[in-house]
Amino acid sequence: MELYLIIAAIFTLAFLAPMLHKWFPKAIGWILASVPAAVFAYLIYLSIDIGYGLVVYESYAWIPSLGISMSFYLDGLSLLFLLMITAIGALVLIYSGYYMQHYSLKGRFYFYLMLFMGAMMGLVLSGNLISIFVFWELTSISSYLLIGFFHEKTKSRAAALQALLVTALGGLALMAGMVLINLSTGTYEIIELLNEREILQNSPYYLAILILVGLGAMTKSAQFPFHFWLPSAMAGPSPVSAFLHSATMVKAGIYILLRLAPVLGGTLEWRAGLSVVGLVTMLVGAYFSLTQKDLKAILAYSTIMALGTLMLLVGIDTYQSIKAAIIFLVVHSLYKGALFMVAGSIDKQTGTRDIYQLGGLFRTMPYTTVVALLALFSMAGLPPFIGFVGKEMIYEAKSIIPETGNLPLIASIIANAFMVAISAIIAWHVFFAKAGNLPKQPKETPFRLWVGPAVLSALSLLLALFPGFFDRNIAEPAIGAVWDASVSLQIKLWHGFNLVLLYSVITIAVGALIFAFRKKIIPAIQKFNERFFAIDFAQKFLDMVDGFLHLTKKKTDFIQGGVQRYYLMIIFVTASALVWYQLFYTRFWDFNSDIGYIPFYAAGVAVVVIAATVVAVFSKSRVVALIAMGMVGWGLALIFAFYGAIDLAITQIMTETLVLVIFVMIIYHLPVFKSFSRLSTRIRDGVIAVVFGGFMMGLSLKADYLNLYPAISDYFAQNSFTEGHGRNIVNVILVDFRAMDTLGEITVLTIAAIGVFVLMRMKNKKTEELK
Amino acid sequence: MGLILSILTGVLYAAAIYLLLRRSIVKMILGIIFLGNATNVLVFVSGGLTKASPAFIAEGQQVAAEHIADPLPQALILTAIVISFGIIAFSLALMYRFYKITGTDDLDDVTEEDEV
Amino acid sequence: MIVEWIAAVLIIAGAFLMMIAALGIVRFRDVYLRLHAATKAPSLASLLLIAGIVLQFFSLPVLIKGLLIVLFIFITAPISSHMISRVGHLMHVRQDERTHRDELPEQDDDDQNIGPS
Amino acid sequence: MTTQILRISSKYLKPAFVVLSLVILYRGHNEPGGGFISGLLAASGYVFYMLAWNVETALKKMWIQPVPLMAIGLLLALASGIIGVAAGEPFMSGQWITVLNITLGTPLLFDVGVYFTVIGVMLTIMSVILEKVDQWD
Amino acid sequence: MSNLLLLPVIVPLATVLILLLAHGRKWLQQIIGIGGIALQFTVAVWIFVVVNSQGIQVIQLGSWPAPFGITFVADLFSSIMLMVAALIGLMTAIYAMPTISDNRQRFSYYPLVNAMLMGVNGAFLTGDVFNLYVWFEVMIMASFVLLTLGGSRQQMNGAIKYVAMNLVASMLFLAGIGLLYGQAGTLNMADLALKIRASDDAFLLNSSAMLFFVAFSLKAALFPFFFWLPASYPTAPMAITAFFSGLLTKVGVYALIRFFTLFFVQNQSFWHPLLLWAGGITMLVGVLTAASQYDMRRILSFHIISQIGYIIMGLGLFTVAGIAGAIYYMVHNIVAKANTFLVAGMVYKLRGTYDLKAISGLYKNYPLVALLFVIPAMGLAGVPPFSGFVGKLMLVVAGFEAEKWVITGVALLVGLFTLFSMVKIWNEGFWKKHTGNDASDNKKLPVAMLVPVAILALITILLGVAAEPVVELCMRAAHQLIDPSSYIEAVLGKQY
Amino acid sequence: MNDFNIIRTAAYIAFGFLLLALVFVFYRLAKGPSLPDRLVALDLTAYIAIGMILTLVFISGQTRYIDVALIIALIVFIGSVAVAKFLKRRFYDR
Repeated sequence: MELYLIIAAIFTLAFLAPMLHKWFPKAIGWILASVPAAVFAYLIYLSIDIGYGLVVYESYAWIPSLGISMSFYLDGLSLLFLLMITAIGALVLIYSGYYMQHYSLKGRFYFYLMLFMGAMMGLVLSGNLISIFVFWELTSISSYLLIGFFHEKTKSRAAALQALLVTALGGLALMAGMVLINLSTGTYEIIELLNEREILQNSPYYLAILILVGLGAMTKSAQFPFHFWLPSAMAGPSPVSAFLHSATMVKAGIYILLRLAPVLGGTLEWRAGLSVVGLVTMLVGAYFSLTQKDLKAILAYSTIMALGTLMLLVGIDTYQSIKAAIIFLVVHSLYKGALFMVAGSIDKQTGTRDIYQLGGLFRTMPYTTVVALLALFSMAGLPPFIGFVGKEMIYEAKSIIPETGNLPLIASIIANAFMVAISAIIAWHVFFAKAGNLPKQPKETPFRLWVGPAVLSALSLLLALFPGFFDRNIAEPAIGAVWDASVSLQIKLWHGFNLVLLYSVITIAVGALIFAFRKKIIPAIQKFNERFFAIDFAQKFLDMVDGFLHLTKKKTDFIQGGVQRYYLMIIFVTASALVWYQLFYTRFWDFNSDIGYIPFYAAGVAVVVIAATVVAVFSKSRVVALIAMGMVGWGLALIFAFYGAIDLAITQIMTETLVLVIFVMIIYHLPVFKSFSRLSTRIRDGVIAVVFGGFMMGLSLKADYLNLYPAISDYFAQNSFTEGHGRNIVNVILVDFRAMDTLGEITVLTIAAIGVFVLMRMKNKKTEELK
Repeated sequence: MGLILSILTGVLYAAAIYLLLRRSIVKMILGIIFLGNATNVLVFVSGGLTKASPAFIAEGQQVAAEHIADPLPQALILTAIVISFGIIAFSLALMYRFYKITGTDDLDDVTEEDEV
Repeated sequence: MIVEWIAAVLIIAGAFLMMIAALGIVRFRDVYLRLHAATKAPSLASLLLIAGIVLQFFSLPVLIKGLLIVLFIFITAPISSHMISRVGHLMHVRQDERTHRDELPEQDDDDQNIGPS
Repeated sequence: MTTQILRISSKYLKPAFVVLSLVILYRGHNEPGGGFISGLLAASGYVFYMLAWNVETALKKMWIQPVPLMAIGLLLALASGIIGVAAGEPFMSGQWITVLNITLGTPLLFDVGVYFTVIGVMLTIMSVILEKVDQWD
Repeated sequence: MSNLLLLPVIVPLATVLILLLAHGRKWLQQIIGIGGIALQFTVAVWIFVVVNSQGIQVIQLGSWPAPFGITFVADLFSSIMLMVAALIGLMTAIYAMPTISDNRQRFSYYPLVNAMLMGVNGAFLTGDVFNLYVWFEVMIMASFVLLTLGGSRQQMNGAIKYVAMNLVASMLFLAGIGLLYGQAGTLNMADLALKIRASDDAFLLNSSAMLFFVAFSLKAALFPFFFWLPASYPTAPMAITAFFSGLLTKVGVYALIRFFTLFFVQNQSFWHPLLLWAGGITMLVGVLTAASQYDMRRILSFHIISQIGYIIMGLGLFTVAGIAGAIYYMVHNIVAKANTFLVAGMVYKLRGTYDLKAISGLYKNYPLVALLFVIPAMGLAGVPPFSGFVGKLMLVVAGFEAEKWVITGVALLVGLFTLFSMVKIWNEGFWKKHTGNDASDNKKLPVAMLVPVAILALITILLGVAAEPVVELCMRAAHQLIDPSSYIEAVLGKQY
Repeated sequence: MNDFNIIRTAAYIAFGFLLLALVFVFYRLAKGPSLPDRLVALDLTAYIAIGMILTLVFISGQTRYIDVALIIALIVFIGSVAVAKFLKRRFYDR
């Protein structure tokens, strides 16, 4: 079984998509959908074996020196996700085949969509933490490209950037977490990790791993306080929302947690952390969804609520809760995918997504209405839909956790009641209430637009009514993969009269009440929001980015101010500081004050040179400075000569004279010195100069102190004549022992000559850039 | 008196730094020249100051006498002098060009934000 | 021995002359006078020093080198002093009031290429 | 500014510089001197000539123009190294022959290369810089 | 004892000479110049193959035994760098054909590029401290000339800063050499390694080590010595900037790695925290300043700085994994960074400006350019499966293994900011609605511009996708660096 | 080497004079007042340098130093000529 072929097929298709689109512009949706559909069928076939506990594992070496391989691991959990991805993916592709017809650059859209699908499938199939991460990042990038599909709108670009930054931040945390896992256990392979639970949980890094992996999951799965990117991401086309933001990308965070639950889970930290995050997210999502007007925004917030619920369930970490999580995962994917597609259709047909503007669509768009209502029922958790089953299970799971009492349960009931109310509001306002002024006169959508949601809604119903195959072959192995115990699951619509049923009834009742009094409640909430929750997270984030840019700009202008003197000043100050620090650190203050043989005439010349230096520095006239500089040069030549460096002295004199000539001939063209600096500036520069000069003096004093070994120059003295045939040792060194230096040196001279030549001869053109 | 060459090194460095920090490009290049000189002296001093004869092998002898100046630092400084000569010639030409193009010799007048 | 003594006298005399020249350019009152001091005396001083060297370390190369040095100094020193005095004059560097004659009043005719531009 | 004194003296000093530079180049391996010093010396002769006359005249007096001179010098230096390779030893290994009691070898050739390069470099730099000064006159 | 090691220096020198003699004819210059670099690349690959199969190669120039003459040494690290340098030289030279002005191509561009490569190659190969200085000077001299050719005010401004700061660095380098020779009495790196490792007093060499550190930090543009880089790089034509971005700072980094693994190992508790701090602050400052810019070239220039920080971090960790990561990252960064600059040059060719506020609509009208930008940009941002990801991963793993939490965290965070600035370029320049006329917006880019970019992009992908051989190579190179006994033995012979 | 070496002693004395000369010259260089004055000072510095090198020959007994003097004698005047040429130009420029 070659699992990589599945992903390879999708990716190949992705790269072919632009071309296919060119050749078959009409049928592109169907063509592209055929491959995920085929994969779906194949997976269903596989699921028969998986249902009997088969696990497929394949590994291909990628970077073995780092312990990284591309390995694929198919168990129940992966299978469940794969099925959802391929099913919804195929439907979305069919849907977008029509939906996207009139947009430009569709070829690239399909490319990105297929890329995303491949990445997502890779993510759930990967059996190596690093390859999970690779696909994880790929989903971030491709979702960025998809969300920003309408890239000429500023809002879309901002939304895409937001989504990318948030998820990339999480990605980095995830990467750090994975590296830490490897550090603790020595492996990246999931299959090996499953046996390392003890080691990992006793590792000193456990908490860090948990936080980092959790951060990754939270950003990807839009958990509070990173939830804001999801509503913004609605700026993308509807098929994208239907695909990415219902079943696939936003569930990736949940997936990674479920995947690692057998290894990381079960501790107090795990439970507490995830539950709190999930609970808050759930409430936030539910609460904010009520006040939205935009249909897609409502769906986005309700998605956040659902994701919060999932996180909470994972966090509760009991058999019941995992079971509930898996079921609710499927439930939510089905109805949310359908609803997003419906929202897209409505938007397309009417030109608006404002639910209070819409209305009466059941007349003009009957198929769509039916489909949407089915999905909404599932969302509201009414029987006989699988949504009801999911909710029942959630209540069941939450009612039996010992530590936290009833808090999760109550919160959950409130949140679900909101969902009921929202479903009702959507159903009423969009399809039945009186319509406002619609930009376009609605008419029924073509088959391709409603078949997708219809299939999903139908599945919502069918899975609840005929759960056999789903239970046995898909849900059970998935739960089994997370909760390591033999599982037997029976999805039942009817549990008998019990507490859970009562909770459901309460939920629906409260929801109905909210719906009934919506005219009063919603404005009240809005007012409340304006007063107390006047935080637009998305805006805050953008403000933060702006503020960050502003700050860095300011800082850049400060650091990279453009004035060379300050650059040099910082360099000298830092260099001095570093050297002084080093001197201090090395504890080496005792300089050698007697550094050797200095005859009085050398000292005398040195004094004059010092004086001439001072004149050169402080003279007001350029020529005086130059003459003083010449004197310094000759003085140094004399000092060299006094210590027996004859060639050096000659060279020094010659170059000094010629530099003087060149210098004089160049300043010919320049204006005279003006006195530029203020006294305080000069004093400051003087202090810097003295500090720098001071340590250089110190270093020169130290130089003679440490002599590790006799110098290598004895060899030159010995061999210069016998081997090098020269009596002038310095010259022999230059042309023979170290001739390579000299070769480089004359090369430098040649280049310098070319440079001078070009600089002096070049015409004074304004700009010489690329043509 | 033994300190004097070290002090010379320090003074040359200080002068170089001070000149480099001036606004006039001419002074900056003077600073570069001084920096080169200062470094040469530093290398020379660190090579060891001994009372020694020049590094030559006398006529009729195969190897050098006992006390000769260390020839290697001399060769190094010689190379360095030549290299800095090339660099200084180049910087002077650059100075010319700078003035021709910008019309100023004040380095503060020209910053990175300048767009033509 | 006597050679050493003569050489010693020659060096000291040369060095002394050099010092006198330097004293000259400190004490004299204007550029033109100082140029006298700076050109003539050092030429003689180096001649003396070289004579000392040739006496002390007599050999053919030393003699030739010594002669060359003297020759070069005698050729180049006038060139530079000529240029300096010329430029001083052109720049109207102040003459001492006790100088009686200025043989090149304002005009600069042996210079064909340059005119005030 | 040029004067008759400068012009006449430059006529005689230039050959003196060149001859002396050749002497110093030849002795360089045994006495103070060498390729760089002698190259600078020869170049100084021409520089003085440029100062006294002008760049054009000085360059006309040269057999080889500065830029090719640089290239030739570098080529000689490189060739001296490659001779060692041709002899089957590492690059720049000295190869010596004694002709009429004079020892010649690749390091000397290298020195000659340096000599030419330095003259070429100096004169390239000086000619373009003094050109501008000539233009002012 | 193979003269092969000399070829990377001799080939460009000979090319320069021929080019000097053949100046004036553009096509001749192009053929000889590019041919010379191609030959260098071949030589570099050859050297790499030899080193890889036969171990460290050494040549004693002039047959003088090791510590006395000059030694050229090629270990794995140098030979990798040689190859990458020649590759970048080749690509940018091809790219230059249609982009650099005719006048420049006729006279100065090709000789200077070759001369600079000569310096770079010499610096990678030499085993002698002073010789390294000489090659540095060859390199920066050529870069001075390349950079200052041009007439705008901004260019002059950049040139002056570049020249001044690099000269300061050179002089500090030279001072360091002087002190080092005065104290240790030798200049040969292997000999130094041997002597310093054997001495108890070696920590007293800290002062000269500090001078080297400052000098190389200036060359490598570490914080706070980086100012010359953003001031000067954006002013040159893109072929030159890309060439510089690939090589100049990297030679500084190379020297840092060479010095601080081979012989300045005497006082590790002092140096490694310093290096880590320097690396961390550098990457943070570089990336933060990049984020605020709106000029493509400046964004990319500031990025160079931040990426240098990564490499220095690898050095500061001083483990095999860390140094291997640093080497890998360096290779990746040279390729990807040069490539982004080349793409920026394309953008300039299409839009006539580098200002992101004025650039728009590239995504719609030039999908190929968009694709070519995305690959190196994502590579730089460390997005898998491109090369940057592997580099970042190696460094992060090394950092965590060494338990240096803060710096590793900073490194991760910097990856996010890098992504941000790359996306900023994308958002502004590529995605924004085209302000001009769409219909006429279909310029053709010359093949000579596309080919190098595409090849470099391919390498970026291959470095990531087929990372194993490279990673394994970097590991071996790092082993050689951490344990220099094979290096010392190769240079000094058996007797030591 | 005996204690009292006459040549050496003489050379030391000569050095004393030369240093004194250098100080005088330096005074003129620093003081000015006109540029040609300073140029004269520079010129004389060169001669003093020649003198010092020649005196060094006596102290060290190495005749090789004469070469340095030779080169100085040959080359320094170029500097003076160049500066003078510059000053002329500058002056006319006003």
